[in-house]
Amino acid sequence: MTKFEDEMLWNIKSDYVHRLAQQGLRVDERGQFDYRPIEIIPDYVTRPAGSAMVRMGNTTVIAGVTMDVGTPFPDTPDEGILITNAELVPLASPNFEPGPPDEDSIEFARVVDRGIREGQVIDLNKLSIEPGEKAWMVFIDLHVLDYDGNLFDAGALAAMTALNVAKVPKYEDEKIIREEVSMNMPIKRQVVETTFAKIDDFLVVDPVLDEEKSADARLTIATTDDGYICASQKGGPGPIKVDEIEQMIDLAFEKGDYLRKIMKDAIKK
Amino acid sequence: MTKFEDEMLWNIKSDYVHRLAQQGLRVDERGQFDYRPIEIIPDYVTRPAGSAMVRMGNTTVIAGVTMDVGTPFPDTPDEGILITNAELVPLASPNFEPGPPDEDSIEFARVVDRGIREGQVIDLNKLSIEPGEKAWMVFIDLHVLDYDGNLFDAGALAAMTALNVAKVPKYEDEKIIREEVSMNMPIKRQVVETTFAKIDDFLVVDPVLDEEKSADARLTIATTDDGYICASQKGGPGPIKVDEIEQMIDLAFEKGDYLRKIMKDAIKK
Amino acid sequence: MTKFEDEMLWNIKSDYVHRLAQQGLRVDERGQFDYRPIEIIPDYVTRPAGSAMVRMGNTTVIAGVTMDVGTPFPDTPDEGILITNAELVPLASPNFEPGPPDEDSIEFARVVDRGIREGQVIDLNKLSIEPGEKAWMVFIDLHVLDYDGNLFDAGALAAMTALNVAKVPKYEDEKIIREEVSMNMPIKRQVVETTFAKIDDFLVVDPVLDEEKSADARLTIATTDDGYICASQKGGPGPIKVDEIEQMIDLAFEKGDYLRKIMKDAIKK
Amino acid sequence: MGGHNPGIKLLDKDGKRIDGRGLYDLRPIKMEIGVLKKADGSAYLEWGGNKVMAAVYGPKPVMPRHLANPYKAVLMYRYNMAPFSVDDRKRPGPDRRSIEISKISRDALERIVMTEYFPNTMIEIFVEILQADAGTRCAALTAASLALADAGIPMRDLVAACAAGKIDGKVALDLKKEEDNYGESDMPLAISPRTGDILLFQMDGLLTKEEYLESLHLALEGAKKVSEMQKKALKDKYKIETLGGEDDKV
Amino acid sequence: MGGHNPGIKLLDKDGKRIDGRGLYDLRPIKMEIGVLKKADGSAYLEWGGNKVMAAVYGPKPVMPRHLANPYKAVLMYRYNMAPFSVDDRKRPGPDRRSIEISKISRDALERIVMTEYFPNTMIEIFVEILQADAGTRCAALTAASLALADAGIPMRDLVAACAAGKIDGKVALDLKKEEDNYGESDMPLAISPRTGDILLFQMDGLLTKEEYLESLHLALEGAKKVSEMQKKALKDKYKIETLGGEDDKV
Amino acid sequence: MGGHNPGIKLLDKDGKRIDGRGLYDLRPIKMEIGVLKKADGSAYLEWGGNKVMAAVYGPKPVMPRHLANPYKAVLMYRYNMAPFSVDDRKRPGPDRRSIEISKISRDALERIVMTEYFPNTMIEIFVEILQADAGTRCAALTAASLALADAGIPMRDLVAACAAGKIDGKVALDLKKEEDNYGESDMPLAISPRTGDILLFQMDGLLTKEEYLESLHLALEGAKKVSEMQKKALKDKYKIETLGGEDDKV
Repeated sequence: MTKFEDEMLWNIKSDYVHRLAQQGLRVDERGQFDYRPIEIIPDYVTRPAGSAMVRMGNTTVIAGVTMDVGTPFPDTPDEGILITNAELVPLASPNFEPGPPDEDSIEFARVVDRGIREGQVIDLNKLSIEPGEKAWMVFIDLHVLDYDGNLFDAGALAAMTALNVAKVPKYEDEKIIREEVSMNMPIKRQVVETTFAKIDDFLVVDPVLDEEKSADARLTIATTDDGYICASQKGGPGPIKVDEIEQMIDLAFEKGDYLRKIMKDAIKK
Repeated sequence: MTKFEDEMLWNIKSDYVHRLAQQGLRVDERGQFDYRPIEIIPDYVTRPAGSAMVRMGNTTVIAGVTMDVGTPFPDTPDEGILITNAELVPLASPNFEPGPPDEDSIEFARVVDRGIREGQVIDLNKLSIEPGEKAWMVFIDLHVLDYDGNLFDAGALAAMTALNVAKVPKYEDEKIIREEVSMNMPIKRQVVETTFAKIDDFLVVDPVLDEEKSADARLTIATTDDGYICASQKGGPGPIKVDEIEQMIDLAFEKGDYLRKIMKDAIKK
Repeated sequence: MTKFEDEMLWNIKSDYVHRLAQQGLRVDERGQFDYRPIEIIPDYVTRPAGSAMVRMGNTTVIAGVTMDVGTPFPDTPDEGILITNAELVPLASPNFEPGPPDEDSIEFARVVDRGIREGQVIDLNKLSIEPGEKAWMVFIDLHVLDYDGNLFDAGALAAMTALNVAKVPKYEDEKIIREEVSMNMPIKRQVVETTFAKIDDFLVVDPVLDEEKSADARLTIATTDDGYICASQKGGPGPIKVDEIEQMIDLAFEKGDYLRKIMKDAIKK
Repeated sequence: MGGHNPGIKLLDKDGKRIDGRGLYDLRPIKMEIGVLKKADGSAYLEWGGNKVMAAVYGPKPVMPRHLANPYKAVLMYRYNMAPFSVDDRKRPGPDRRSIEISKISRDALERIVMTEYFPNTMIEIFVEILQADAGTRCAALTAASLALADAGIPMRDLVAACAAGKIDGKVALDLKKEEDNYGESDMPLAISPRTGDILLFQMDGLLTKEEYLESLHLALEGAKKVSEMQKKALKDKYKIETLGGEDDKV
Repeated sequence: MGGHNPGIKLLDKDGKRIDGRGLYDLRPIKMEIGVLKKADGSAYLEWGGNKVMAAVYGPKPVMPRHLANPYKAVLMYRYNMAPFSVDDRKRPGPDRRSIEISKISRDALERIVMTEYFPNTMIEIFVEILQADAGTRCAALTAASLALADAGIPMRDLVAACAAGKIDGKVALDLKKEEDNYGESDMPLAISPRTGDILLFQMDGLLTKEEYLESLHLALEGAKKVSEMQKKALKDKYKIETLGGEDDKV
Repeated sequence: MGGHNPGIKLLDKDGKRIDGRGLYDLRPIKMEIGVLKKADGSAYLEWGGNKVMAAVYGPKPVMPRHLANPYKAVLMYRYNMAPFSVDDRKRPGPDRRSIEISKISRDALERIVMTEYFPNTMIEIFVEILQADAGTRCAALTAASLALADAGIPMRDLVAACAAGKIDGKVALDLKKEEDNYGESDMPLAISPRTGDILLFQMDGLLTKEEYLESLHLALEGAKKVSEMQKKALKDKYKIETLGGEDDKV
């Protein structure tokens, strides 16, 4: 398909999404505020300290949590370090290209990171090894395998699941002994993200790719299990209204509890 | 404007500059060896250890001097380190492009650096903290905001002004305390640069952009307040003659004293 | 020459190479398993710890061996480190381009590296300075000056010659004293590489560029002076057969001894 | 964000902030329009300790060409911090934070600029943070709007931005650096003042729903005040130029 | 390779390997075809501790265009390790090893894929190593072949790959991670099973001629076994789809 | 430059330099023309401890095409140091110094090469520093001129270069490495010998006006001597080829 044909096809799709929205309908016949079926596989890969695969409809994301030892930041000498990275590898979509992270993968990594960081998910003080000298570095790597929209919610869920099952290895004589466990990852809060798309004036949760690309605007709200909002991010060229934000907050808490329950069930198994 | 129109327009401008030069005239009706009006604002921004904005006609450059602590070079274990960097940010000209420094910004940074380094402006021995282990690093960052020719002179003037007003922060217990001052930047010499453009056989000082781009050659001469020449750089495809160099040296000392006086007055205020 | 003309010319050349091959002939009238004339100049440049220039017909490669001190790898705390790098600088061929190493120069460096590494040429234990803390790093830099095919054999020969004549400098008080020698490079084995090209079903040794580019497949076999094969690498889109590999092994040992003798003679002088 | 507050009090016993402001006060803002010679439009903004320069180039031919859009102008937005804009030298070049800010700022302007008037062209917006004191993305976007106006680019509205945060447990407008470092949340926001539409919106920190909505409304009010200042700055600039023109006639 | 064996025994007194295999046994292999939605073809492979995902896109327009070939499709192959695929985090992006593997893997497929059917297009093959346990380049190429078949790209044969090595002085098939780390050689190989042609071939380690040839024949046999599994996996997939089709008719 | 002289004497009591030269002596220079097979023109130069290889390709099609100039050939100049050319290994790839040298060297050749004869093409000049001993940019430019001549590119003159500096307080010609490291100034210069025009000119160090002019005249004289050697090298090369041609006729 040439670029021109691609664009033609896309305009037709977008028109269709908008026409449906005007009737309060979605392309996959889902309810307005329903998530697609979600499958969570904790410990999907076993090399890292923790991992999880999340399938949200046809969107598939793997999160791996790798532990390393580094120097703490000067302004937080007694805390571990959190680093989140995302790769939109070209395997996952005809529109992803090889190369260094572009603005989309950077935004994806940073929005997942902010939810976890601002929600104070990890007790970073427990990851100090020697104040000012050595601390655990927690790398969260998000790897997208199949991209059908709503990376933020799937990625945040995969990252949180991976953190929940992650083990901190032993550290002795200046060496990481990955075969032995010193403790579970110290988790203080359960954070998930809920993303809304606004198509004309129709708000939907968990947009598929066709909805995401047709949407006027997108809003992601991260909630905690103890009733806080810990991050938000608007995207897209269109506007959102104050009353729409108010509506989405309530829905975000409701959907957040739903996601947390699915995650808890998946981990228990 | 397309690239082609751009080039057409440019050829017309260049013809005009050359025709004027043949009559001993300049595009802005200045005298052959006159600088444009110069405005110097020391401490223009206050985050760095020292800073200055210089306006030379419509050319605007900010220099910031930032202090950090690093390891001295093995061959000068008891000296601080000087690093000069320039960014031709795309804000300043339709011809600057985002991206890593190109050959023009590298030459700019290196010519300003050489004047200051070879003129031994900074007493680098006084910037040693622990010989062989720790020394102050002096970063000079040149940021061009508006580009109408003769970056070298404006940049050198901004860098020198920023160095003259810069303070070295305190360093205690392996930490930089930026709020407290340990000493003024140790300055040994006042160096400025004077740039000539040669348009056909017409020599002018402080070329505006149209002159700079039309010029056959360019010569920059850095002078010190105690009568030395400490750097020179020819640019451009055209030739210069030995007797032209001799003439420009005398002018460079004269113009250098003029620039040093303006700088001194600006700092005193 | 335009890209199109270039490709036309190349097709004609390739046809010619294949027609000759069908008659058992080569473009330069060499015997099927003959190397081109080989010239080896040890210590060609004198700044590095060791160096050599190798001319194999019109292919010219310089290898430089530079010594530095670094931290040993955690899993081999009492061993030195070997790093091999190749640059196909644009001086050497109309088809080499400036820029970071491409897949061809990376393969070249890695195949030369593997012969030396897997053949255990250097006694890396003797290059330990302080176990776990400090060890010698051996950088082999391959610089191609003229490219007329078979870089692997010429590069391996240059690298081995450079290693054979390299001296390890003194290391005292945390400093490398390059003017003084602490020992010869500790060499355990003599490894060379022999490359075959397969043109249709015609196998030849040491292909010139026209043969290399026309070849269906390429096989490089690294042999040691004590009767081992220590590396192999197939390249090219065409297949090779098991019995062809068997034939090439015997030839690789024979040609390897020939190359080792030339190298030994060149070093003795 | 995140509670690394080493016992620093951000509000005094009278509820005043470290720079003497009340909870709902903006810092002093100064706007200058048309300050650069080479750019097609420009604006300089001082906002508390922030110093920001914005420039607009275009509409101009798209390079590389395959990015051109036959239906509208392509909008580029580049937010960049000068190496000397912060205490520790910032390495030159875009980092991940700058890339994200550039993306959402471009999104905010995408439907405000009448890009449909200039198919097959691009409009470039460059903002340099010369001195940073928290709230730089709001200052940058506010300056960018003025630079677009100065460049004569037709727009549906003049985008204004402001942030609200939480310090010592209270929601407050327009945090400065120390408040941002030791505060508990940050919510930058940009609006189309004519409609009240929210164009840029982010939040980080830990907030209850009530605090979240309070921040939202406070930031909205702040942005409206900023919008008034923008209008005044444009009017003053326009008046001066008109007067200048009349002087010529006299 | 290279003898950094700190006294670790890779064969027990009965000649069994650390995971209980005999010298000539493959690890368990599981193949799934058509597992991704967005790719034109895909395959997932578990091979011992390796987890590998392959996807194929194309034939599609060539970008950048000047790379297009008027006589055949351009083949792209990208082997990539996920950061979490190994114990120490791998820095994202291609390293020298990945670039070399991608090159020789593309070479191996170049004349198998009927590129002459699709002039002026490109066919992209992406393989992600999600979990690595030695032999990843063979697993990747084996998965890539299945993904090409799933994408309906016409091929002269279905490429299969396998490696042989030497552990504790004995030649053995299909080394796993510990055997690779402390073993004495590695010889990965890929074949066109119909002809027995060798398409990818590498060796490193110290081997006598006899050991070298023994490894070669062992790896060849291994690749043939892998080829049988590939055929079965395709047949099963095809059967299910055919049955599905018949169900619809009933 | 800059006085990091740890008590090292660069001149002995008889005024001789560390390699026995007088103040105004050049180091030994050896020139070979046409030494590479693949390049369109090439030259190898030994100048004291410097070993320099220059190659010229072109005129050839411009890539990328949008850089082409319809009025003249585009000139490219790439000065590059081999990693082993200096005592401490130089990281491969262009650094800031190399980029600056490449720029001013290209400028120096821009009007000497008759680029107007070859519109819409490019001429590439590559110089590799194989061994460095101070004065490499002058050696490189001198070699590049010979390579251009060898490539048959029409030129207005044959550019020659040389440097002068100051050691132990005296102006001296053609500094070598130790003199450059512990000396007080460096003034590289390139000329068009026919006209005496100065094409490349730099200085760093601390010099009075008198010392500056003395250096300038000394470097000029040096460049003229280098020019004579260039002419001789070309004549010898030409003579040999001509003789060869006559031999054929006999």
